[in-house]
Amino acid sequence: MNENLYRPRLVRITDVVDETPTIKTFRLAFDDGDRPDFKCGQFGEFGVYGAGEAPFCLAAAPAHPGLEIAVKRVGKVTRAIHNLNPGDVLTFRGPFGNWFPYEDFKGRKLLFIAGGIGLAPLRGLLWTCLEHRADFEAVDLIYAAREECELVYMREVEEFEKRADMKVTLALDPVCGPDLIPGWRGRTSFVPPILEEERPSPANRVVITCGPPIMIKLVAKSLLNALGYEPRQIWTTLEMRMKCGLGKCGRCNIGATYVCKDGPCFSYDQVLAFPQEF
Amino acid sequence: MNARYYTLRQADLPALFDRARGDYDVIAKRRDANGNLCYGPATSFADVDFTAEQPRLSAKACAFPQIEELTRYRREGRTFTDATPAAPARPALLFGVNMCDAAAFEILDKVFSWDYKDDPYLERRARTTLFALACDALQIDCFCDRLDFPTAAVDLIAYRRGDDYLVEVRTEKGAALAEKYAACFGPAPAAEATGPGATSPPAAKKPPLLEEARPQLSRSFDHEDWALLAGTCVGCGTCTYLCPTCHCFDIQDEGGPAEGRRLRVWDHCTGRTFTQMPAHQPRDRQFQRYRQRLLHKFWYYPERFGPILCTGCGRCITFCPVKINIRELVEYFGGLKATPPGGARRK
Amino acid sequence: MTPLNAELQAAVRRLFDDGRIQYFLGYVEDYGHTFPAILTPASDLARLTFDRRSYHNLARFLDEVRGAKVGLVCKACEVATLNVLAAENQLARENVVVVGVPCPAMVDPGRLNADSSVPAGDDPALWQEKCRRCPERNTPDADVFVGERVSTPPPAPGWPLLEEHERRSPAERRAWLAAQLALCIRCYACRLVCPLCYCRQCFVEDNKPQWLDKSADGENNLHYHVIRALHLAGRCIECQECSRACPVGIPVDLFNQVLSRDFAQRFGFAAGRAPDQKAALVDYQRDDKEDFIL
Amino acid sequence: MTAEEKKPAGSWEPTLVGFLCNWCSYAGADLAGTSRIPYACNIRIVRVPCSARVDPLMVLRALRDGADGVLVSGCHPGDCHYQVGNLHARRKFIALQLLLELAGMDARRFRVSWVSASEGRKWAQVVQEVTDDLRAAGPFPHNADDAA
Repeated sequence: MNENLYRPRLVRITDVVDETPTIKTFRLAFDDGDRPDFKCGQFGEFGVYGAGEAPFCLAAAPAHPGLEIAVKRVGKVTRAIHNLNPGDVLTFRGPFGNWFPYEDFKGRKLLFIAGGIGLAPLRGLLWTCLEHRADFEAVDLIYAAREECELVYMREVEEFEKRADMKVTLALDPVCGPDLIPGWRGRTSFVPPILEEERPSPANRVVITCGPPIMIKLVAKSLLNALGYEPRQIWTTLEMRMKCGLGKCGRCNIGATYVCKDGPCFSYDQVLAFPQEF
Repeated sequence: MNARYYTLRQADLPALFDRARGDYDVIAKRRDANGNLCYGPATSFADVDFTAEQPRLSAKACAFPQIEELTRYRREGRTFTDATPAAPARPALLFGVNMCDAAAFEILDKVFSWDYKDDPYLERRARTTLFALACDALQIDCFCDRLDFPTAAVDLIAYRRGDDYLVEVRTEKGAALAEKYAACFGPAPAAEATGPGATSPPAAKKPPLLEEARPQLSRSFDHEDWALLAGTCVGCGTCTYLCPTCHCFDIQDEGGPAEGRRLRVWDHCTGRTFTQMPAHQPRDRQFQRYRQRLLHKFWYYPERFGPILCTGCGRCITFCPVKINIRELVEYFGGLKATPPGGARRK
Repeated sequence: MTPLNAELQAAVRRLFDDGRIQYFLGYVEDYGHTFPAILTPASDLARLTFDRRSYHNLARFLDEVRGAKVGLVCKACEVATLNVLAAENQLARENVVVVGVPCPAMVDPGRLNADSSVPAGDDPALWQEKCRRCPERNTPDADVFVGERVSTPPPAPGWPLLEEHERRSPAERRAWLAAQLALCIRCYACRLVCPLCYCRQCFVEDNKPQWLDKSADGENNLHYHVIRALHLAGRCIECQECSRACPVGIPVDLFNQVLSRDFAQRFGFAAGRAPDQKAALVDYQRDDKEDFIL
Repeated sequence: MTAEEKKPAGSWEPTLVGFLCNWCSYAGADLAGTSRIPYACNIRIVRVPCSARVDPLMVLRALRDGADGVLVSGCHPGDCHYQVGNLHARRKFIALQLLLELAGMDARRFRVSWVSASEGRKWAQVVQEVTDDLRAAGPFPHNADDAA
């Protein structure tokens, strides 16, 4: 075989940004400038030769040059990526998976709900929507994390907060306690109580959420049961261990669904139809 | 193409083998270091066991080896050079493969060629000719009489006729082989010149077939007996690694930062690490992992691709350290049978 | 049904009815095989059996019913396992009811008839190797004993498989092992059937550092089997489940045997004798004998 | 690296990896150095807190990653900084030695020594002896008794 789908392209790191003590943003560019087209919500297999590869969502808007990924240092591959500097190369295969139905969102009120590093998969879409703000009736964000040091992209979130055409709610887990976080300007609450207090009406609204599986499940439960949303109004992106990205390796299956091919973006009516193990 | 029939005399087998060796990499049944039957490269007909007995591992490695090099890399300063290995040039012949192992390839072709084309698999697959030897009888654990696997992609099938064989040529690939070695193939007896006679295996199918379990299986996910009946699963990879149709894999780098290989290696969904993510384990208990394997074979895969992901070879029962019986469980959870195996049941 | 099985089924029914146990780990016979099963008060006990194919070490399945009151059929193999687990604080002995049986010696699975039935006769050649070394056929320390006690034949001396290997020269040993380990597909059945390999994360799963490549090649396989044996050093009770489970027939417990035999000779140690026994590798003597340290 | 690539090309020198306990053997090696006692320079030293810290996995991994032999060195029995670490280690190494012997590995490739902080001379002798043995044994995994 001369070329195959498993042979990666090499992509060069142009910039590294420390987001939190364990999360770094890597900005990437192809030496030949030939960046593949992608859509908001897709992912790629990024890796370091010698350590392996792992799936990361493409965290920048497609209209922006290059690629961007947010990498949390948790394992062998992510540790190897964290050790790299601008000028080093990563292996890249992709883009893979489906994307958010951006066109269908136009004219509607969008509420983004992100938990921790779960903002990364939504960030490309969020920026795209903000850059075409007039196409949407509302673009709001609830951004929560377990601790302050798990909030990513805070420079950008601060910009969002200054915008008049966007409502931003920040929240940390109540276990942190308001007295434990001096100077915290946001709330200390899980997301469902915030939703149930502010009661964003389901009329013409789409909620796009990503975070730890437990957060996604509780947010959806709250929206469906307490606020009267239809499952089709909720979109999420599932992160499974997508190893091949090609719908072959069997690792990301939930029932007959290959998350890496049919997902990772799903509306919640699809999610509810899965065998409940994710 | 329409099937053609020939007689292959036992006495001509060695000659056929030797000639094929000139043109193909021949994989046949032989004995391993412990005297157990295995599929492996054969260089002499004297080493070949041309029997219908079942080798321990299936033949899937011919197209889907346990370890396969995807790329080979070498560091050059701050970047890398890499290359994919050259495909094997010679065609391969699976000489005397069991029907259940041969049929598996057609099932695997589906997943490896839907949407993205899996080049490493498909290139090996394309070069492989399947010459099957039909079984005479079912072994204790096998159950191909209970399911309906596809056989259209099996190139040649030999049916035992006394000391000799009736050979059915079913594909262009098979015809090419039969024409090339025409001297070894005589005309079929008149009674079987257009098809094998009534006594021919494969065995008659016994309903209800396992395919019929799917409607009920697809409602069994939350059945409370999974935890008991699959609770003895130890989580090893025996069933998946021996299975002709299990195809899950991992991609791993081996070597160092300076040079090495990116490999595809078999992996097993029954193992603890298969779906383990840093902060999340979707299938935390062992019975969930076993359930995944079973439902993938008999519900998810047919829903997606048509055929069930099983050819009834029975290896996963014979070699399961705790003798979990997939056929029994499909029947029970699929509503084809009222009582669970072993009498275990939670009320 | 054999009288033993009738008695066993009645005893287990009593344990359930008296509320002494919530689960029972036993062997059931179905579809031509005998295999382990987790039984509940609602289970049909008619298939509960103890026969010469009851070689699986049932202590392996205690983890699945952790925290519950559980009874299990115990051969001497299981009792020794329970002792090691207790010594390592892995077992709440008060939650476990040991149902003892007279063990008829297990049949080597490779010697079963083609239909998986037990061959006639009681030729020791049919037994699993461990059974020829067995010092006690009647379950020691049983809470409940069913069936008639049997006499234990004198244990056969020696370690035939190990001694055969030791007659090989180093080069022959390497060649023999290379041929064996070339068969290994790293399914990890040997580690996963072991009731004493209870680590939540095994070294083979580590990836920081990654001790072992996923490739099943000769050197990786050798290192795996050496380290597996080392992690069982002074703990292995020689139930030989690892070898029995191997789908390609590698006698993997050879590595365990060499340690068991040597520790017995060198330290007078045998694993699993008592629930408070200290394992050989967490113990030491000031004058431990060795002849290779410079 | 395969045996082929590593086969002596005239001037092959063995690589010896030493795992040295911080308190005795590392100090002993230091003393050998400051005392300017000449010995083979083939050893690459890894300092560990105690000989008991040496996991057999490290020994095997060193051999797999290119070492031709491994030497573990600690305090003499009775002198352990942690009282009994080396006594535990001794049993562990007995077990490892038995398994390597069973596997047909050349016994010269895995060695253990007790060297105290004052035994600079003994350290030099041990390393010299182990290195000379490895020279005779040849590159790992090639074996002197391999046919051809």
